[in-house]
Amino acid sequence: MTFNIYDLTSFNQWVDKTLYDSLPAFWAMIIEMTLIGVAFLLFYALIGLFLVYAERKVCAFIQNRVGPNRVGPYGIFQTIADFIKLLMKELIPINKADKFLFNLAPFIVIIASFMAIAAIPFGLGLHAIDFNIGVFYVMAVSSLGVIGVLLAGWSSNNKYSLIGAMRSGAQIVSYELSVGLSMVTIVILAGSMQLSTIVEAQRDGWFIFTGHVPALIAFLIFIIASTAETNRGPFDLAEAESELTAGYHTEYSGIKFAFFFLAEYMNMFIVASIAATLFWGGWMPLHIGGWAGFNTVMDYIPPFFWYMGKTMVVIFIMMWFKWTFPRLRIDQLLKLEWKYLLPINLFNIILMALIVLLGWHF
Amino acid sequence: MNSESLILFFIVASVLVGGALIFSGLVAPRSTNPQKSEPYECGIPTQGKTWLQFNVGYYLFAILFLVFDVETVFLFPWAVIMKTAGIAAFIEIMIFFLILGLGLLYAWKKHALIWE
Amino acid sequence: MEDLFIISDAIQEEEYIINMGPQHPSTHGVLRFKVSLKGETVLGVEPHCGYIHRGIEKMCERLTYQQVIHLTDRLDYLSAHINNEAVCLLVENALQIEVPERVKYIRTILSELSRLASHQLWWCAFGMDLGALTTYFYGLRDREPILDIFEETTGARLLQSFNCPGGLMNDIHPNFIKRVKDYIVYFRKKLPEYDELLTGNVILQERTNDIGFLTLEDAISYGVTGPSGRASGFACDVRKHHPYSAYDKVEFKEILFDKGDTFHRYKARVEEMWESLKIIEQLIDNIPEGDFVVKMKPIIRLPEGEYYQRVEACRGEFGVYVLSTGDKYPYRVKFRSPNFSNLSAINLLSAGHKIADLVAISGSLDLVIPDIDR
Amino acid sequence: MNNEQLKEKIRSIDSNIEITDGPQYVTLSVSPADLHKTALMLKTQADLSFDYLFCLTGNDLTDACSVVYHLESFKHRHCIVLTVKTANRENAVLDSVCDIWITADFHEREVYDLVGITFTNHPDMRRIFLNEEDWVGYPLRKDYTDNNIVLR
Amino acid sequence: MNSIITYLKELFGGIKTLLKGMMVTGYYFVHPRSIITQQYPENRKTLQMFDRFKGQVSMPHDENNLHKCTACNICEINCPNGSIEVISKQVEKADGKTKKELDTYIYKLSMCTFCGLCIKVCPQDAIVFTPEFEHAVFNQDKLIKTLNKPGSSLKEKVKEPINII
Repeated sequence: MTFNIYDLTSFNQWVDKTLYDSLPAFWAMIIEMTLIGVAFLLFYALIGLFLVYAERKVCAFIQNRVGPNRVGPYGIFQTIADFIKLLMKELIPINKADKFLFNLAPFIVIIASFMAIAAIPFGLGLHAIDFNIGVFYVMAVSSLGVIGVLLAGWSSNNKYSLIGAMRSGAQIVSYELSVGLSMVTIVILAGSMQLSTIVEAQRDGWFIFTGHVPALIAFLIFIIASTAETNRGPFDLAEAESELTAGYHTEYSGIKFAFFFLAEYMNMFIVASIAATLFWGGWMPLHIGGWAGFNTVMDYIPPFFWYMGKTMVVIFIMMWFKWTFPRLRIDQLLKLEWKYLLPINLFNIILMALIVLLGWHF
Repeated sequence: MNSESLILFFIVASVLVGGALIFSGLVAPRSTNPQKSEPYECGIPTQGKTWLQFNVGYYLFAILFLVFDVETVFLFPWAVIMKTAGIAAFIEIMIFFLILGLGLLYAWKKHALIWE
Repeated sequence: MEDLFIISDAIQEEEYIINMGPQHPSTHGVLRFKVSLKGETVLGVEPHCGYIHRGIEKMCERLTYQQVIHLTDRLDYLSAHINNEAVCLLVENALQIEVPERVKYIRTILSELSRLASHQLWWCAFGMDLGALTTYFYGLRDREPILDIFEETTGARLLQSFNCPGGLMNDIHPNFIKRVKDYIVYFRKKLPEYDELLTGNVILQERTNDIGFLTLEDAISYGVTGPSGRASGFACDVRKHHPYSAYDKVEFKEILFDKGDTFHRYKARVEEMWESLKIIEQLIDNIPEGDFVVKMKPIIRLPEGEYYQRVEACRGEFGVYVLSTGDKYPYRVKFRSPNFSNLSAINLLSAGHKIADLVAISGSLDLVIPDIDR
Repeated sequence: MNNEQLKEKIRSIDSNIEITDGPQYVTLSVSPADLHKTALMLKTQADLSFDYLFCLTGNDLTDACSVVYHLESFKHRHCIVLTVKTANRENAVLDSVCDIWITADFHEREVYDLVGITFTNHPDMRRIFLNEEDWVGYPLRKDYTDNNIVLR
Repeated sequence: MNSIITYLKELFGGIKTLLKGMMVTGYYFVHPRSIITQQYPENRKTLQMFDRFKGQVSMPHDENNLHKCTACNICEINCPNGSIEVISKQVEKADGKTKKELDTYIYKLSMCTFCGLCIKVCPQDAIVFTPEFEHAVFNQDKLIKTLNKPGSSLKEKVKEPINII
């Protein structure tokens, strides 16, 4: 196997070692933590701002429009301007709203998405925490966000919000299953639940290629289910602006609304990066068996770019969904899950297990 | 990094939200108006109680979800050792699947999968 | 144990009342639906209208017949030209004036163009009601050239006021025929896209099929006309059954379905766009030469009596009733607006469906609120 | 059926109905007491079957109020106009026809709202456009005055 | 068995229709030339309105500051909204006759519905529609316009007003 030129493990270890050598253990830990915290915070904010901009541009091009083009060249500072505007806007208190839960909801959605990011391997050795049950952890944390949505809708003292929250509840209990089961399919193939090991297992070929049809089906199901889990169109029933005006965040204003908005995009980023990690080999470059020269060239592209590129492709597909399809109705949403995705998923797992048992995978 | 450092992420996210809320509370204008803080209902004052009882349908789906989610939890350990455990574990999990599949079929036939 | 999955009515929920409108994205204007719900199921809908009632009928009593025309624009602003035409036809028929063939042809072409523009706007708004936001821009994109044609010839994009008793305010612009022909070629290419994007889409089919049934008897009894009525098999096309202007000279099909659900109301409008294209195609090459207006007396006085003129507006049958006492002002003017009757069926259509279906049903009825409130 | 045949047919059924020729349609005039009976006859008679009420207009004739019903038959494609004059103007009362043609439900509410004719047996006789609680008077009456009206 | 076939048929048929829709939007995404949006304030200089566009009523004056309005009031009578007010004055001519002449032609843009009746009935073609469309002002009073320019007077040799009432 080719030597990976962008291995960051030694760099991490070096930083760790220098800090602990030169400072007392407690302070070293504090500094290290702060560094990581600030780095992730910056990354989080940048990705959020970029995704909002990307969504606006993508939908504009799909709709024969130009999109934001006034603030900065091609409007790239538009989202920053929007963020500043939202920060300066008035926070309107709502009569008879449950104040505590109303304010708690944005915390929950942001914390859930921020904690999920911790486990994502951005490159070789470039991850905050490498759990041995990484898949499990991501599943658990990313579904926490919906508690925030439920709280937001429930505490707003608004009928539209409540209906939106109820829809969101029904949606999450259904689509959580499909996300989990399609992950099981990949875990069978990889034989591990550690995200870094799963990526490593795809060194010779991404699972979407080596896993035959079951991996492809699992990928499709994962994309559909995770789109639903992040409350994005065509599954955006919880906000459904033509029915419920703005659904669960109708009563949120200013920066509190901005957090829901940001969390939606970050959740999209998280599920897209999980999809890229599980199915498209994470930060692994594209290798084609036998083409040594091609493979070497591919290796020179840094893994972080590979990773981001794959994630962006998945995100683009999700945006493409949103700007093409009409919204489903709540009973159709559940019908899709329980009558289509779940049986297909169960069948798919058996198929994958058989393939692995018989050694048909590459 | 070890998994205890998850607390770090928790704290950083809380600081992000809390800090932004506090900052916004400082810089944002404030003007009170009795109509402004009314919940939005298309310009008409809300009639009756906002909080209502949940539909029974939610309860049914929650039960179904519980059944299948527990199943997923059972599936993960099997999935990890699938390659080493081999055919015996496969047959055992098939029986497990069969029972669950029958359960799903039963619910299907009983029209429990239709949202009311 | 048997009853585990049977949802019992033992827990009686309170009636949950939600106001949709007057400030709601899906009512397309200031209409208010008072919806009572059980869970997500609609038990009943009570429309409250009148938020933009301007008393146009009262205003007309103080205006001459020429001046009445510009107010009819403001009823159903998407079929402004057709509403104008109704008043003009009424005056012409009452005075027994034969307008030149050229006027008839131009009026018919402009009517069909407004029908196209209106149905395009309906199509994109309907997609938006269902959550497909992109349709809105595609519909508006295709509507833009029609508005340009209107602007070039009549001077206004929406409220044209182009008709006057005895003919038209102006002759057509020299570019008119070429532009219309170009547009037909353009739109024939774009119209199949509508089907690919929305009509065939499985989500739309699921959302609209078997939702909001309107039987033929109900359609007639409620007076639901236009494409909404024809989707139920109610052959109510005034163009066909009581032809006016040049409609007796063209061949077109009256789009009729017998199912009467939301999808067929959708389908009826999409099919009507094809028929409108056909009508325009038949007329555009044969506009006869002649005057664009008949010389009328400056002050029009209708003989004493009652007059009624019906035309096919974009949303159904539009009628003007005039009671004249021989004065230069009408004694009483009544506009029979299609949307008002169509709206009355909303409770029948949406009871028992979900909130999301209510949005789809009210979208498929294609309500224009100024026409309801008048 | 054309207008002549219609006239004959209606005469043969009820000779009391006053029939006049309008510019377009045959016009029947009935008394308020006969209104509902005649309307039901027009709808149910197999040869007439006027099942589509396409316009319902309330007029204020300064000495009385009148309501004009424009009817069409879906089956036979003929039209007819039915007019009825109330006995007095201030307290104008008529029978509702919304059990015959449901569309009359909304239209009669509109007439009640703007012209001030009360329809008996109507299930929901309320104002439809104007505010129920605080609107005084009926705008389409000729003697209606409003300080806010913009006179040309 | 049949139900399984219909189940699969529904599934794949559904996916096919969804892909068809995505093809349409995907086509426009990769064809940025199909963008139809106008960049409005930037294209002010090149923006060409149609000649017949009913922007606002105005009174053309020739190079000698002469207009054609005889103050016959026909437009004022025909306006359905009362947005035109013609104020005339009696002017003594050189030959001793007094003649009615236009003093101020007031046009209330805020009340105008652009029905075009004033222009159609004008016997002298003294007023026309011009295609200005940027009517936004900060004060409503600015929408009340005087159409005749200061110091303008009637062009000679115009047709005599026809009395139509």
